[in-house]
Amino acid sequence: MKIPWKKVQEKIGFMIIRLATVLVVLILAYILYDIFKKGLPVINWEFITAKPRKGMTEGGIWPAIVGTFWVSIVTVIFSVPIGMFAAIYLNEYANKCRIVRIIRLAIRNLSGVPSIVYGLFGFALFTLSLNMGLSVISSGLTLGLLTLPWTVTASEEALKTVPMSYREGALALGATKWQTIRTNVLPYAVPGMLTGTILGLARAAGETAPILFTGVAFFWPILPKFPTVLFQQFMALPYHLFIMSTQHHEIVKVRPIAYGTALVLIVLIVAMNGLAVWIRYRLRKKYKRA
Amino acid sequence: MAKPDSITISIRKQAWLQLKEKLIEQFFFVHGLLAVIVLIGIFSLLFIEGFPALREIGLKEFFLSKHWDPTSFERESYGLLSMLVSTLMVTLGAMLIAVPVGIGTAAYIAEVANPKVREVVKPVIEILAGIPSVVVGFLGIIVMGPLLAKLFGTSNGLNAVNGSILLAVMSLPTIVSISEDAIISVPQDFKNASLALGATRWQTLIHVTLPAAMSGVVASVMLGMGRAIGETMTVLMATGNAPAIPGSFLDSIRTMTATIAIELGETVQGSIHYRSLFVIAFVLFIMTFLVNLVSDLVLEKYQKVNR
Amino acid sequence: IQVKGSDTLINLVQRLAEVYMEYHPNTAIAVTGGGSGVGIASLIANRVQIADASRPMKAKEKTAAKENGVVPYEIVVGIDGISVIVNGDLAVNDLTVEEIGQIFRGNVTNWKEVGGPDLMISLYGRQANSGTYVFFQEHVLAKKDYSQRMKRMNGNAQIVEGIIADKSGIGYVGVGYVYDDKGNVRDGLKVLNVAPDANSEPVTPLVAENVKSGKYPISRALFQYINGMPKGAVKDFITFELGPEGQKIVEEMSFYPVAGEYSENNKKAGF
Amino acid sequence: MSKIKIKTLDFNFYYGKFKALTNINMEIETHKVTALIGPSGCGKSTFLRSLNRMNDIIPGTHVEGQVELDGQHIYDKKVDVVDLRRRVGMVFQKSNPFPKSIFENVAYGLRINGERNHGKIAHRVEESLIGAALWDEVKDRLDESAMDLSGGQQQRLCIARALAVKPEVILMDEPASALDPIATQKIEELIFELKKDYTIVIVTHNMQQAARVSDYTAFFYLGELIEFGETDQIFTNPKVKKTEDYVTGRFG
Amino acid sequence: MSKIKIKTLDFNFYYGKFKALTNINMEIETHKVTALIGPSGCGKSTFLRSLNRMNDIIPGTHVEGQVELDGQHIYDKKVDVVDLRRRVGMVFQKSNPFPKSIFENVAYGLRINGERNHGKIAHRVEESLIGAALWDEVKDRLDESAMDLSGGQQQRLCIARALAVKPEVILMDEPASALDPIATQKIEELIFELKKDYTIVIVTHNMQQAARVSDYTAFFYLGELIEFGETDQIFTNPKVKKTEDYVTGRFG
Ligand SMILES: Nc1ncnc2c1ncn2[C@@H]1O[C@H](COP(=O)(O)OP(=O)(O)OP(=O)(O)O)[C@@H](O)[C@H]1O
Ligand SMILES: Nc1ncnc2c1ncn2[C@@H]1O[C@H](COP(=O)(O)OP(=O)(O)OP(=O)(O)O)[C@@H](O)[C@H]1O
Ligand SMILES: [Mg+2]
Ligand SMILES: [Mg+2]
Repeated sequence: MKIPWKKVQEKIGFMIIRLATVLVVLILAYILYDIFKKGLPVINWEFITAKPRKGMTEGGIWPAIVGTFWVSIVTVIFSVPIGMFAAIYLNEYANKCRIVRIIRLAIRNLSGVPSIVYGLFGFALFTLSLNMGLSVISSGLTLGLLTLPWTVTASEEALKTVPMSYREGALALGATKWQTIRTNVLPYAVPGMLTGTILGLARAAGETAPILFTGVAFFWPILPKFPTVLFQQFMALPYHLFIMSTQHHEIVKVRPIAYGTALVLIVLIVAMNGLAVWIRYRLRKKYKRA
Repeated sequence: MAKPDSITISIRKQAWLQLKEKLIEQFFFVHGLLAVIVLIGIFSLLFIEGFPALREIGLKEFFLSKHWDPTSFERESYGLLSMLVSTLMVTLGAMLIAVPVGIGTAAYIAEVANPKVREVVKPVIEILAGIPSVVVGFLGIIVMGPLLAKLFGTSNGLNAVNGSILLAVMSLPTIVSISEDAIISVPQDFKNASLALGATRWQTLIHVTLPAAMSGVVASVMLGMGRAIGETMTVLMATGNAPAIPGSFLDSIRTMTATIAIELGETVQGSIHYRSLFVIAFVLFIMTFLVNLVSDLVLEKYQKVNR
Repeated sequence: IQVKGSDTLINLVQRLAEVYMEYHPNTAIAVTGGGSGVGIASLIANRVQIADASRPMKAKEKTAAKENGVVPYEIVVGIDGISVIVNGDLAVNDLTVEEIGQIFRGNVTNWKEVGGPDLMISLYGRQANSGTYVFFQEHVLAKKDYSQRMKRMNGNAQIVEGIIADKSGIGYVGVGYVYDDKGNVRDGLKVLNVAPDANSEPVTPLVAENVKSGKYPISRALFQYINGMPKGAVKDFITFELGPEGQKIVEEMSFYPVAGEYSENNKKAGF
Repeated sequence: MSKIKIKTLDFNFYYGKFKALTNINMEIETHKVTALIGPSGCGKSTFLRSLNRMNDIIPGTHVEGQVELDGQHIYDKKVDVVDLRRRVGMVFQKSNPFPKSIFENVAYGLRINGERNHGKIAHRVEESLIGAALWDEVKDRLDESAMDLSGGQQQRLCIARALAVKPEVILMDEPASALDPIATQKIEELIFELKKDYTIVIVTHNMQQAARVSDYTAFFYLGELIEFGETDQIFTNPKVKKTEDYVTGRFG
Repeated sequence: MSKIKIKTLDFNFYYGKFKALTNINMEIETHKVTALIGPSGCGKSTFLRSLNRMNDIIPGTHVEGQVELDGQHIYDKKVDVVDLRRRVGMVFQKSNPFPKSIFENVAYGLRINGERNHGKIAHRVEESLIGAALWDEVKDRLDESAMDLSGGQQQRLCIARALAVKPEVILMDEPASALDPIATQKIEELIFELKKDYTIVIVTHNMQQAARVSDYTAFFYLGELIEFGETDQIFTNPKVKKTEDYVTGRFG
């Protein structure tokens, strides 16, 4: 029997898949490296806190940061409670009847619908039919719909990590279902739900297609107070990057600004991801002890 | 110990409690139902808005004509074919890159890498998943484009290869993470049995672990593909957007998603052009729906086998 | 005030709005691009107050506006020469309008057919929502369709970038896009001289007089449309645009100030 | 003969189409320990969980026949399951303290039943921990997490938690199977104490344990109750051949 | 006395810092069945898996001392683990057929060892299935999925799979614990047959089973080998008090 060949084959095979992994890591490393290298010199206090000036060739990106912030807030307020409630229904109440299977199917399919289609839907529904116009609200709700399936799935995952024995223990003591959920399931699931929510939100904050027709503006440096801000157009970081790299009058001149915007956007999103991963890591440790 | 002094609850309070439980359940149920409503909402809205255009243009012209030129002075034409081909082409290209790399990576971190490497690589991949599509598109324009132009000696790098590479980057995280889950959840029993028979770890991976994880892996590929089909900004920015049927991967292409993004703003609400974009969205919706459905069925089968 | 429309005007209008808002901090002006078609469509749907357009409204659009009860008034804020650009290394300097038309329709596919080197032509243009796209189609392609092989870029600047990198490329952009920040034509870029027909002298759009006098064959007015006679803040803003300071910005952005018959046109809208 | 606490009448249990229990007729006496034995999968746990309707939470199950608690049909529509479970407490195979403090674990059942008075709660927590023979070991660290206790202590904590709501019956599903011999012995002693106040039903895989702690033993096989009687008799003089084979270790 | 197949010398095993086996000295005879018994967690499985170095795949483990197979130190650097595992086969507690056809399950070991000749493979598959007393039950459906077999058949299939690569020793970790009595009996009969050609080491929780099938018995407790000897002697006349307590069911 050709034992050496088996070994050689193993070596080669492992090398190939190791290379694949290295490639994936390198891609990310390169993206981060490039953006940090060219974006970092641009970043300063003014870049973060000032409005764009001189035909957006100077100044900062503050309005875009604020716009992204408000849209995200609307997204969260819309999608988190609904997503959580739906997840509670699916994981705690539903049994295997047909309607539940339909709901699950719907959620899984919603998560696969292209974001541009959400954009079109949001435009037709919120902007036009519901007369919300081009506004933070329209965009936020559109993104809310987009994130809804992620929130549901993430919340359900979180609920699933709560051991069945906690529920059984409480039920066996004469707790009602809702009491069990409220006192002995949710407290342990909420951090996990938070993790999923933050991950979803981070993705939403980087989306461009859904806000394209529902409210984002090329230039809108005005920062009105809450709640007026919700009903007006806005600038957003991903869209700002888009115009800086394709639409602007002098793309080469504003390339540093584009890099700076990309950096801010990435840092924002990576930070949110990092936060989520950190929460999950702490959670795992806690459950490991349990 | 004393005889149990039961905590007594009055009958009325009990009835109220039971009613409250029912109401709470209904409350959650309604929220669950919302997902279905949204899905049906999207479906019917796309259909209702798009249908009149389809009737006007005719199915045959819409799906088989190669010309898309809704603002033409000569003859407005609404032919989906070139965009359909473009979309399928970048998606295919992306999968050619992402599938081997993705599955290889998943196998490596699940089966070969030591746990410390996995602890590093998994979050890295999650971060990759979080990078917004505009950023990827941005780098596609200024880094990948010139690079490809030099590499292939073409006049510019805004073409299907560029789009494919970027979409591969975008769908890698999905493929890696779901495949990895599938591979790692192959029962250790199978692997043990194989190793105990004198198989090397590589043989075990190829002949036992991957086949056992196959449906999960296939599902991950389908989901990655769904993402690639639906991706908008990246392709809009980096593929050149020429609406001709591409002759090769070095041609510029324009996908269905990019077409919607480009043209929706200029259309007059209710016009054929406006409605035809809803038809495109409807076709996209159906495509991703089917892809998801398939991956769903595959995943379901896989869960059954692994039980 | 919400302004939406042409990408040719967007940087100009953004700049105008920026300066205007410095004087009038209480007026908020949102500027969004998307293309002339986008702006006009939004005006028709009554979603914006001002629509930027680098082409006049089409008859179809006027009908749609009427149906919606919108009465568009037309204002010209500047004049633009559309320059036809090629890579700086390409040995072609002059073309006739007819030749350019053939190239963009895809009938001429090699530079040697118009007296250049043996090189396949690669086309750069805008997307259909762009006013430049439509204007160019009307005046250069004689309303015929563009070649389906033309790359539809997202913005003028992207075309410039593409041409600089592409030895065989040809594209069209507003004159404003060909300069670097020192006011010179950008490195690696060549602006073609264009002749109206085979018998005339080719002229360059880089000389202001050529454009203003109409000697350069591909020039156009930059429009803004509003619903009804302008009043209030909108009127104030447009007055600013057409005033000396506004027109100075127009020039700074490498367009040409309003003159001649176009000023007459503006009077109809009350300026 | 003392009083009957629980009685089953031609009781059948189904997981979907699968019949896990067939025609069980059994009487469980007040203040006695009844052990359920039988090979794996024979339905011991299923039977146990039928007695406080914990099986209700598994989708697709249904029952036929009746279970009576103090003469009341517990599968009647009128019966409040929540109240039933309070009266019939349960201790699981794998100890499952909540990730709360020791005190809160025991207090949990009181709180959900609406008890607010802190003094009363504290009193009952102490009482229950004493009852579960855990008080001395934990009295100085009631605020620490229950997760930090040893396996045996956790299991006794779960017993204390069950005692706190003053159940009448306590069901135990292999309460000591995951524990070491010393912890097991403690639990067995505790069961002996508890039967003075409570009716106890216990599932065990360990024949010796059944013999040591129980008054009555029921032998299940493939979902049927093969033999039921006093523990002594079952182990020394079984009437059915199958029972004999099982208790002497000839199979299983 | 017959020949020694496996011999351990002051063997220690560590999971990280935790010492799971302490100073094991034991000799396993050729063509005999050796049973390992002891309470849960005492290290039976760990010991068994040390014999074909299956523990190597658990990160953080290490060994001290030696294990000899036919006089060769198996923990030597020079030793090819892959080959060792081919020589020392293993059958697991939970039957684990691959999700492939019955035929492919048995053929697997041959294929990975580079056998391509279909005739040879088919022949060896038949031989192995006969050896595992499964041939008659499956000969007409070799192409069906192994997952459709019953638990007992699956376990015999796993034995057949192990036989196919012609190992010298077969390790079995509670091979019948998940099976019903009839399937268990079949496996026990099979072990009796197999020992003519193979050396067998079996872990079992079931004392009666150990007594029935084995020639030698080793009693482990807390990682130590407490007593080792002929099965008869261990069960009827143990020398150590602990062993006696355990085999008579006084603890565990
Ligand atoms: N949730 C379930 N769904 C379907 N079948 C089940 C379920 N739980 C148990 N069963 C089946 O019911 C039968 C009885 O199971 P049960 O858990 O009551 O056995 P047991 O006697 O407690 O076994 P063990 O000693 O292993 O705990 C078994 O055949 C089992 O497979
Ligand atoms: N992977 C592991 N990592 C750390 N400790 C382990 C691991 N596997 C087993 N142990 C520990 O080693 C000791 C011996 O375990 P082993 O599985 O050998 O026991 P066993 O006698 O086979 O028990 P059982 O009868 O329950 O199968 C136990 O204390 C166990 O907790
Ligand atoms: Mg059980
Ligand atoms: Mg073991």
